[in-house]
Amino acid sequence: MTKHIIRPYGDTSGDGKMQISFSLPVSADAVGKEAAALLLKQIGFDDIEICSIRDLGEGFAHFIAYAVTSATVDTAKIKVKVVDTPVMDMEATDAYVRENLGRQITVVGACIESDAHTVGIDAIMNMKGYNHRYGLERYQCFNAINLGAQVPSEDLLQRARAENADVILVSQVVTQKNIHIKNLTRLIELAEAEHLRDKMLFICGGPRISHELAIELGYDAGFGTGTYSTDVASYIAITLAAKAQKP
Amino acid sequence: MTKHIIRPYGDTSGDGKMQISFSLPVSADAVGKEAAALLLKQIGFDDIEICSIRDLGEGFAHFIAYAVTSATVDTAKIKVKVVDTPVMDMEATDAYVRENLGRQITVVGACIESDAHTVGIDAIMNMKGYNHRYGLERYQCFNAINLGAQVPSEDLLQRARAENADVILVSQVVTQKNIHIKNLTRLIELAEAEHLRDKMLFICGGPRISHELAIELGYDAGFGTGTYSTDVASYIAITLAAKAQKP
Amino acid sequence: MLKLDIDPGLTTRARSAAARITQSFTWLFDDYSSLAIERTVLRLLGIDGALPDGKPLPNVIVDHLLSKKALAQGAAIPVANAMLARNLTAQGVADAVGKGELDLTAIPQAPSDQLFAVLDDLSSRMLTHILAQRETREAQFAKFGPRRQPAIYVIVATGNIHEDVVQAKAAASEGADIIAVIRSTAQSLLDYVPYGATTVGFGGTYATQENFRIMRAALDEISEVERRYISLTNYASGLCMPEIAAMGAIERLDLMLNDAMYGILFRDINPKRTLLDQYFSRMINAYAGIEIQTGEDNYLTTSDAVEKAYTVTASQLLNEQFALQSGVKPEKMGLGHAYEIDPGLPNSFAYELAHALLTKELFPDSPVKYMPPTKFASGNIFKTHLMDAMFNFIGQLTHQGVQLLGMMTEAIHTPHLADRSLAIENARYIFTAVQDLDASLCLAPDSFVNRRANQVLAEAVEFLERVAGEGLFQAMAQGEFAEIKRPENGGKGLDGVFRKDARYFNPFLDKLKQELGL
Amino acid sequence: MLKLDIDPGLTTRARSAAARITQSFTWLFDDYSSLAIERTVLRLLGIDGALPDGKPLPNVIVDHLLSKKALAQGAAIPVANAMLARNLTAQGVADAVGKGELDLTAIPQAPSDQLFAVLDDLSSRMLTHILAQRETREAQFAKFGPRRQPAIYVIVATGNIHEDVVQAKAAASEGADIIAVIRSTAQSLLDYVPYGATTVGFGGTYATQENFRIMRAALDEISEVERRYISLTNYASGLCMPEIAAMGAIERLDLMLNDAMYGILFRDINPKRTLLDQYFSRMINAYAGIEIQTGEDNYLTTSDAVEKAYTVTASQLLNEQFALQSGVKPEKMGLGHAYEIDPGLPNSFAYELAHALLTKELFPDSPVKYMPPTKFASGNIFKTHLMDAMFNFIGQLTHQGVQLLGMMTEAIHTPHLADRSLAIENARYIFTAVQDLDASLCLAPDSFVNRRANQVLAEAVEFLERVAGEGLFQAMAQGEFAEIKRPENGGKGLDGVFRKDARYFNPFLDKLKQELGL
Ligand code: B12
Ligand code: B12
Ligand SMILES: Cc1ncc(COP(=O)(O)O)c(C=O)c1O
Ligand SMILES: Cc1ncc(COP(=O)(O)O)c(C=O)c1O
Repeated sequence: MTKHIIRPYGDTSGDGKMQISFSLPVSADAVGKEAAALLLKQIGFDDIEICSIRDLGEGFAHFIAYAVTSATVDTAKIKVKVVDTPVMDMEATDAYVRENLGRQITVVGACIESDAHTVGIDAIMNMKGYNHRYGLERYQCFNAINLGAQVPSEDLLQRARAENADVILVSQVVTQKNIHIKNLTRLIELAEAEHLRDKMLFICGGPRISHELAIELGYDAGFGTGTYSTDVASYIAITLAAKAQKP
Repeated sequence: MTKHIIRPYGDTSGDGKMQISFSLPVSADAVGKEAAALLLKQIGFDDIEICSIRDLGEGFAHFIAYAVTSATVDTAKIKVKVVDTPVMDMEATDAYVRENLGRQITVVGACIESDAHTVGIDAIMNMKGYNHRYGLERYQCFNAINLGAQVPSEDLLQRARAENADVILVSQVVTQKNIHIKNLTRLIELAEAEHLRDKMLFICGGPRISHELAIELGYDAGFGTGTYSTDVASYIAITLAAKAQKP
Repeated sequence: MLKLDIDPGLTTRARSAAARITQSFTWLFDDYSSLAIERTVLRLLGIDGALPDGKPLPNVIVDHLLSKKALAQGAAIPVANAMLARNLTAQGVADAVGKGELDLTAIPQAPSDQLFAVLDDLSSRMLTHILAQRETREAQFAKFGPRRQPAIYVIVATGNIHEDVVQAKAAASEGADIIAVIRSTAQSLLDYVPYGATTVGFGGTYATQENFRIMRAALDEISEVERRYISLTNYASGLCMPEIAAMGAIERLDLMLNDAMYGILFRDINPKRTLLDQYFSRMINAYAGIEIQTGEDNYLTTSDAVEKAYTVTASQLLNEQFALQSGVKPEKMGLGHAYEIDPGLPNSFAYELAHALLTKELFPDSPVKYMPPTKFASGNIFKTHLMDAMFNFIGQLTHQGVQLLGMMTEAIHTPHLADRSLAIENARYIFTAVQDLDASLCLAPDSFVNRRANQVLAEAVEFLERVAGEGLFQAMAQGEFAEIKRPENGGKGLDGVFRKDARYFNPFLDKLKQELGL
Repeated sequence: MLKLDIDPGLTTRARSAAARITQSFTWLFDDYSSLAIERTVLRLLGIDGALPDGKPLPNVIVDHLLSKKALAQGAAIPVANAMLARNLTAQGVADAVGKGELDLTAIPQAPSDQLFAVLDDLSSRMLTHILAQRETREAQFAKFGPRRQPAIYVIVATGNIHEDVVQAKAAASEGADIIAVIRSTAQSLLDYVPYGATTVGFGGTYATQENFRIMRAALDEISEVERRYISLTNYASGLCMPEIAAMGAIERLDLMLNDAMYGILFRDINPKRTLLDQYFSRMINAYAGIEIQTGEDNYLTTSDAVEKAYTVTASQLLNEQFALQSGVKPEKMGLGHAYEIDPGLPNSFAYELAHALLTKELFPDSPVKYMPPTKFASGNIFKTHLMDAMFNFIGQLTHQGVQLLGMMTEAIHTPHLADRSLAIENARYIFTAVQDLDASLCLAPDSFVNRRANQVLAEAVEFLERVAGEGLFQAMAQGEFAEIKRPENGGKGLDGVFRKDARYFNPFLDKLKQELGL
């Protein structure tokens, strides 16, 4: 076992301890407990300790367990796609764009389809910003148009075309039944059908979005929980400047 | 899939949702998150959502996740060994012993080896009892001798022999590094060596003891969390009476 | 006992400013109606069902009249007229219109007394039914005893009404007093009420009459088992506010989310449409004995809970005054507020204690609705569980009316069965632990808590007086509420507002006003 | 501010009964010594190490003297005598005895003034070292600022001191102020202190000097990083109480579990042995500036926390009086109590508030040690996490001195890295949320909380006065404490108590008494 191979840690190096909880349609008694233990065994856990059984009513019971996994991860093999452009503050980004692009960047943003959670996209775009970082509206180098909540994909694309936008920002917060995947996929398909895909940067964000997922869905970049306007602004500035360089 | 095949339940029948948390020796960032996701994937989980990453210091991170398992359990195949003698209250047990055995039962109990947790065995044996059930000392049909904490196995067996005991009660609460298994096994081995094993009922108890485990370790019965004196007393009375019947 | 020392002058000024604001809408309430109100009248006359394409018959009829420019007299008279002419039930008329076999405007008008007689009969029957539902509810409470305070309120949100039933019954058996069936994403914006049972919804099931019926039946069953009357609630606010209120009255919902301004501010529904619809919908709630609940928590999901605490107070006062205009009694006003303070803020508990006491003391007779932390709920379920415990602590300590339990998975997914169970366990543990703590405590003289409460009230007074000066529509247009601009003639649903003509008749509006003493 | 209205008459009676009880042991303290005390003297003279079979050299020498019936004069003089005769260091003498090359009783006795000179020199050097450690600690606190109140105290208990170091540093970086290295199961009952670093222990590592050193070094390192002095604690009580106290003084532990009666009641150690050992061990603690901590929580692990609340108060008062006899200042008395009330009991929080306030107000200058729920901690980690939050709430609200954080896995295993981290997160969240809440509150007149506190105190007074009447040993023999009978001449270690003869000399006892003004 090399140093790269890691396992979960409870209180002894590589002990493989994990905490698990779940419900089963069983009674809250010795039989239910055995069912819970068997399930964990079948998943591959060892040293299974079912430490709590709670009756949930209606024939269900809830189990809390600790168990040991023999699974390992080789950290040397981990490759994550992350947005790797350096992060600049507002002034630096404005200066960078002035120097390297020499014009304003038009950004059209929206929370699309049935999703009404605007707090995330507002945090990125609105004047006020989030956690002491102003939003794109306050940047001199950005012309930021925030369409708000529940914008049909068609409307977003239409407006982006009308504004001759450089960038589209899409937010998706509701993820139940993978609705965000469906909505984001549909937007890209529409954009391709309308030949807009290559004319603009497509960026998505939301608590369950990662850069990796975004790339997979055909976007240029994706931003998750804890993103600041500065992350997005820097990415856009640097990426567009690079594109402008090599036509 | 028949009705016997069950899976964990979040909010849709058989959705397989489980909650998991664990620590890894990784950084609390995108790379660490990917390591956590890979670990869960390798265990066999799908639809992995790492919803919290916390820096633990010293190069460790803690992850909280929800994920889906495809593992199932066939409830028709579950067989648990449980103590299945009916439970009688104190008066009924006393009457039962008077009628079916016609003599007092001598019980010697202890919390053995390094274990000093007497609350459990006291709950079963002491006059006062536990949760409105008197302990064995209060039963007319029992001669209950509680040796208390940290009793060497040798001393327990010696006393049991001296008292001509019918039953030995052993408590084990500390389970770190499976010390309870070691202690309980050693007691049984000593008893066998001293030809005491078949002369008495051997009963163990503690929060991580199940009837199943007890049988496996060579005991007659085992009692876990939430046991009352009534459970143990009834079991002893009925089992000894049955033994007395067929000599 | 924890008791604020509130400047009584401030309270009087606050209420009178709120009353000035809400009483300036008689022109709207007296002279206008809306598509939703007319659809409600049709439903109350007994019309239900939908076309094969899903369009509900109440919409079909109202749209039919609208297209014939015959709606200004209301929907009741044309339907009664057709009933008389064709010897049909109201449903029969609707079916015929639905099939395109009947043009309501093509039938000669029967004499007024005959029309009124038909409508009087139908409306009496419906009001009798609603009254019976109200009496059933009251009988149940009399039989099993009143609701605990704070009541334990939990949501079910699987998207499948049958799965919801399982979860609701389990919750009831663990101690829940009120079950809220969460509505499918953004139903507010639908200008119709879907028909039938929902089995695939996003973030909830639709508010439909069938869903109401299924869940009420399940809860009646479990109420008997638990020997506790389990209440049911759903959402009215939105483009169908009065329709859903009527459905709730018919199916014996016990509480109803019904905020006078939520649709305007948080769903961009036209201000006139919303105020008009809430006026009528709340009369129905009032008559049915349904407890209304308001949505002040929504202010704090976008704004800071400390900085904008006064917007909650101001909205509560406005909701109160609007509710009084519709005949809702204080005992049935579940005015809202929420524990949305940043958990990292020093003394967050003391701030929240001040806010919670203020709400409770401003509305001492109301079953105040207290919402849990959501904004600062993170994927760290252990931390969120603790925040919910602090919320439960304040709820019991300050005797809130309804405790909308927080879920430790708030930031992750709509609640799993176990999440809800753990939330109930959390509430029951804390409620029991601090059961009578209030009796042992009092506020220190010149305490931070007292100063803070008075400060929030003073800010609310200042705000309400400014709005009273400008007028509510003007203030909304300028973004004074929830930091969003809502112009008087903007937003969805304005084209569904129309001026009544002289022949206009709504049997329910008249009867309800009379019954409610308005 | 929450302030009890305690009957001052009761407080006076309580303290005077406790003083009467503890002051009746001068015969024991003046005329007796124990094996553990003599081993301590040897350690303080600079003797350390163990034989290949693990038997520590201090034990070897004391047993050697005992077997030669030469212990009544104490261990110091024979060693000094051998040093003079053979021109050896104290360690040299010990090594020689260990190898069986030296019989201490076979050497002619040197003149007293020479012996006293050697011992005066050695003891001065050791006391200077201990003083220097004390000054280092004080300098660190002066540099980084004082400990937060309540201080965040967490345990590490992996059984491997090196793994413990990782966990301790992680805890410190998350906000822990005090690290307790849990002792291997029942070390109390060992009549020697194991030697060297522990890497395989059950339920903890042994309290050894090497373990102390390893952990102190690690914490000194992290203190610099965190710019906060991180304190270290371990357990003294048991058959080696004074030895471990000495090791702690030498290695700069900052606190030390040291209960006057724990060994008797909870480990069946002989009463005389225990009282004697605690008398000397606490002098060492006092001189080293080490904060002692007492084990009143142990009463509540077996008895009911409401019914037997008074036993905690009574024990605190006895521990206080014993500590004063050894020169411990109130500012260094971490008297114990615990949140062990059944979470199902209505108003558990109010009961606990009364108990916590009582402790704090009886000992206003003491860094009271507050223990978390353990007895009712179950395998339901979510529930236990909430109970710990209520405990943290009371800790901050009533300004306890040291908060021994509860772990959500209390009923399952010794804490994992993540458990401890979540416990610290819990404490920090709650401490911040209710930071100054106390300033906003006061107790209502004739509150339950006040009545309850007075009741507990009255029960403690009654109990202490009865014990004062009977005598402590008599009362213990009768099972008045912790419901366990402990006869005066029963229990472990009685044979390690001996009567000093006229020649007896213990350089440290004399010097400490002088330094501490006893
Ligand atoms: C506030 C809130 C609401 C408010 C929204 C107000 C508003 N104007 O946005 C209201 C009350 C209206 C609401 C309603 C509903 N909500 Co809601 N809501 C929340 C809540 C509490 C907080 C969300 C939030 O504001 N987070 C703060 C922001 C700053 O974080 P963020 O969105 O992640 O954004 C950051 C990043 O993700 C990123 N980002 C986000 N978007 C973008 C876009 C781009 C381009 C970039 C670069 C970055 C980026 O940057 C942001 C800043 O760092 C969450 C629970 C929670 N604590 O997370 C539930 C939650 C999101 N809601 C939920 C649900 C189900 C609903 C409803 C459907 C419930 C119902 N049936 O009534 C409705 C319907 C809403 C709809 N149609 O979409 C669920 C979603 C479940 C799921 N995983 O699918 C949640 C998780 C609650 C729950 N447990 O049930 N909600
Ligand atoms: C009280 C307590 C103590 C007290 C014990 C007092 C006493 N006289 O018993 C004191 C303070 C002394 C103590 C000390 C220690 N403890 Co302790 N202690 C606990 C605690 C809080 C409660 C145990 C208890 O009393 N439960 C209540 C009784 C009624 O339940 P029970 O034991 O399960 O018994 C029931 C059943 O199991 C069954 N049963 C039990 N025995 C028997 C026997 C028979 C024959 C039958 C039929 C039934 C039966 O019936 C009983 C009634 O229903 C637990 C944590 C917890 N909440 O569980 C930790 C715990 C057991 N202790 C623990 C540890 C590590 C220690 C120490 C080693 C720590 C240390 N290094 O100092 C020491 C050393 C003790 C030793 N040598 O064994 C760990 C054990 C970890 C593990 N899984 O191995 C625990 C889990 C805490 C933790 N998370 O670290 N402890
Ligand atoms: C007052 C009120 N009505 C209705 C709703 C929900 O309805 P919708 O999501 O359809 O707007 C909410 C949700 O928070 C609310 O607060
Ligand atoms: C005062 C005191 N000393 C010592 C100990 C632990 O030592 P041992 O387990 O070796 O008895 C405890 C444990 O709770 C204690 O409270």
